[in-house]
Amino acid sequence: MRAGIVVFPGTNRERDMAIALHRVTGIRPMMLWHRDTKLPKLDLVVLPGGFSHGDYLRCGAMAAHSPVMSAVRAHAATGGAVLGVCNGFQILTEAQLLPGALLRNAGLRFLSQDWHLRVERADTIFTSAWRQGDIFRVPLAHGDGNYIADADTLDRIEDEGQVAFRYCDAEGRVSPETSPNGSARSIAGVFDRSRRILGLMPHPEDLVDPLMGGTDGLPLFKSLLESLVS
Amino acid sequence: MTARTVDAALAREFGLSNEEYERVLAIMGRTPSLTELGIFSVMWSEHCSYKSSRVWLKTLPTTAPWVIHGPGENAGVVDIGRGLAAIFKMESHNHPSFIEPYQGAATGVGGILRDVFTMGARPVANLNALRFGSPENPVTRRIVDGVVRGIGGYGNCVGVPTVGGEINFHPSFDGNPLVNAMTVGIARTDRIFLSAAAGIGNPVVYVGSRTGRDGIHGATMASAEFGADAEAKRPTVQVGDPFVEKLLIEACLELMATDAIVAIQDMGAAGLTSSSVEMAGKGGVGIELDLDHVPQRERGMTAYEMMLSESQERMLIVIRPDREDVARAIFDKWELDFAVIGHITETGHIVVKHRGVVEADIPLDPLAEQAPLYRRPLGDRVVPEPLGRVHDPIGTEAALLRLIGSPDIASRAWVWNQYDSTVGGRTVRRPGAADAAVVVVSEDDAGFDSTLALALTTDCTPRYVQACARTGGAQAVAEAYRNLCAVGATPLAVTDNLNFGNPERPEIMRQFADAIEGMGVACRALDFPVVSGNVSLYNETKNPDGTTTAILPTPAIGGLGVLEDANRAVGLSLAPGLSLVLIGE
Amino acid sequence: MKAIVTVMLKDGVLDPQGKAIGHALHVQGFGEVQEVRAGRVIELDIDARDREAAAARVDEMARKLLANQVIESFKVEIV
Amino acid sequence: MKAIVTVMLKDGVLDPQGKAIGHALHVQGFGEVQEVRAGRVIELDIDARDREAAAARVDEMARKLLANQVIESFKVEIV
Ligand SMILES: Nc1ncnc2c1ncn2[C@@H]1O[C@H](COP(=O)(O)OP(=O)(O)O)[C@@H](O)[C@H]1O
Repeated sequence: MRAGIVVFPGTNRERDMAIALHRVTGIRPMMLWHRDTKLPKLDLVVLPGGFSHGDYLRCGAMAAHSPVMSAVRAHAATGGAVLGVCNGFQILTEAQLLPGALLRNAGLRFLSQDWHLRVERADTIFTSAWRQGDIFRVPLAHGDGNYIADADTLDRIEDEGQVAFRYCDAEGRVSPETSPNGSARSIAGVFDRSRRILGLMPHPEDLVDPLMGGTDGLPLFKSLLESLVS
Repeated sequence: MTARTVDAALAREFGLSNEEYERVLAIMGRTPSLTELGIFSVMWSEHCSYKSSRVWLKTLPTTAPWVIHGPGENAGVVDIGRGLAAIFKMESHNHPSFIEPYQGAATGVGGILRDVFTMGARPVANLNALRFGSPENPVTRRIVDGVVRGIGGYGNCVGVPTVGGEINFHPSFDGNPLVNAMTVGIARTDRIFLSAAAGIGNPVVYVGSRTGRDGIHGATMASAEFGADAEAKRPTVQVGDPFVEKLLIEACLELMATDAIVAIQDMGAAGLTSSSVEMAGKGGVGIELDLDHVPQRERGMTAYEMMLSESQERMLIVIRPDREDVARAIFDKWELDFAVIGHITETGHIVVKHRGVVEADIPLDPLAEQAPLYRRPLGDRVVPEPLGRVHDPIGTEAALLRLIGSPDIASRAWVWNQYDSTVGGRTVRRPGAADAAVVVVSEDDAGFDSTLALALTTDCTPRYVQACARTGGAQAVAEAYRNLCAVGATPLAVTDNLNFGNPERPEIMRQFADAIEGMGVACRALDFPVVSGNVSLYNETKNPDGTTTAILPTPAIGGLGVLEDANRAVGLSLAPGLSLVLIGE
Repeated sequence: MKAIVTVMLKDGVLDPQGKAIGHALHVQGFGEVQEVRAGRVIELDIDARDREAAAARVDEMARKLLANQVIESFKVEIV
Repeated sequence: MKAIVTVMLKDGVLDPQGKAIGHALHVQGFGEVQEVRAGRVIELDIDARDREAAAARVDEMARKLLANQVIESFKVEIV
């Protein structure tokens, strides 16, 4: 699997992402720069977490207009996989590669703590190492993770199976109370229609090593490795 | 402001005593210009000159075989093996955090980060030691909220995990909270950058944000008591831009991987003044600045304003002349201002020009050597009444519940859940997980499989220091040492932040001297040297009746230790079936 | 010329910030406050031939960058 | 009655957000943009006898809660 990580000014979780990818592939992923207009041949492009352009105006808004995003769009259009985590998810929604938007957390505070997610489907390149309904632990670190879309859009993405993960409690129960940030229908991550693009707020890349407290996030990367061998 | 004549009265407004102003006149041999007076006043402020504390700080142990740089540099540097150094320091932003809690705390974090990366280290962890007023005081709630948001807002955005710290509440901090921020970074021992300028003719480069009229006279404000006029001082508040700081970290580290830098220094308190004076002074050279080239945010700034501005996120670098293009290209890439604003001279003077006029010309040696130094009188020890025998009016269980629920002991999760503690992928023990935070570090910043780790903690119990400053000072050091041992680390060194009241009051000076003596005793006994630190005095609040209340004496200790194998780090959570053993007396 | 762009969440989009402000106002004794909405304002100094030209350009800026039309609506004033 | 409170950073106070927005607009080809300042706007529905009474109350709200007068200034309009 050839993976590249896009670095925008203000990106700060590229190292975390590189560690996770390195762990499953044994190879250091390539770092890409926001001004790049052409990408090398890659199986996976990752937009990592951070505060691109300071998160000023709206999180991800300025990064979504970076030169590199045309290349990311082209990569996706030819079936390339794209993963956006946290700020990367925000950028993908701002670029309209994913539906919806991310607003300030309902509690208006930055959230940095572990939470649980439920895997909504296991037949995708991102989730094949899980079983549907699996519960896993994952660190949150965001101030703007409140997923929102109009009711029609929400119904549509539910119908088309574009919900990837939902926030839940340790037993897998989903209710408004199990959503840490107010997200509509407890949505923590969504696919595009092709399910080759995934965006999610939490940080599976920060839980891939027993030393760091667990390996709950590893299946995401194992799934990608299995699906994208080249 | 330019219309004011410079005289002893103006000097007093700038915080210089009559004797100090006499000394300025003697050094200059003439009446100084406004800009020159400004430079003297900030360089001779308590904040920059340590005039009341220096004689006592000198008594602390600062050496050990593993100490690479002790006090005197931007931060302390210790050897942690495998060719790596840990670079760390703690610094206060107490007064600004009272005036504007969010920005005060945020810019405090920004400032200490710069002290560490200016030496070539990538920051890998932040900690903060906080003291607030009584929880019942409505003002406290606003200050706590702002400070916590500010620390998170800045640290989370720059992408340095906040991994530890401490919080206490006491009414003596009602009008004067303490915000002490600590940063720890990692560098290769053969790539540590210092601030001593060298090379006659070498260009002096300004990078980072533009200069505005922020925080003019912040350094002297940090050295003054707070009274009713605190309100009037408000326009000096600086606003931080963590995004620019993040770019500055990346750009500086990228430049540091080349051979372009001769010397580098962040612009901290009193910005251009202290950075240029210190760089030239340490290098034994002169420096000439042409302020016309300083990137400016506002129109019509005077030399005085530019020299005293405390605009954030700026650095001063002396570079090799043949590397100017390399350096410029790196800062262009990161979209930061880059300007050659002067050069190194052999005059031994700082010369400041603006619009073709020499606005300041001061000999550096006397500015440093004749800086005031006070051995302030020590008063009697003021000892609180002993508590007496403890009675048990409510029963053990109720007492336990009350203790657990008290603000000083209750869970701090509501605070650290707002701090990103995992960014960077290095955090092995997060806040609340162990007696000290643990972060892994590696030979090369991208090294992913390292198990070498640092243990980090901050400690102080102001109540103990008030009861007996000597024992309390020693206890704070011992507690930091124990917390490092408790996670399985070998303690190496400490940084400190000495927060006290008005040193001109003999009983406060006594507290200060006793606390340092206690710290020194403990540091020597434990082979745990002090390698960096900061002093914050005049932490007092004026009461409506004209009296002042000093804070509880708070010598905050930041401890650093090393673990060869992070897998062996010990945490707090007990697994079922284990035995509990009490050791010690 | 100076342009003011006001960006608000669309009607129907939940506004946690507005709600929190409303709540805080009530707590402080401003019981007469009903609905509260929070938004953003961006003031721009811009070079333009005339007001119409300015308005057209600023409208374009708002569409492209200043507002996210999935959730936000905006208003441009030239002053 | 409806009140609009606009809160801006005081002149001279660094506005990182405005700076970043200005930069982004330049990069996107809006070179005619000069200074950009970013602020907040809060719209309130409020019960009040008349416009004067409303303005006085909202002014009080702004002073107490909506603006941080250490670094921000505000403006109240009743519409
Ligand atoms: N309490 C202290 N103990 C040990 N060293 C100290 C103490 N306070 C200050 N120092 C040292 O004095 C030097 C100057 O400190 P300071 O003025 O705070 O640095 P900066 O120029 O970064 O603001 C630093 O090297 C610092 O480590």
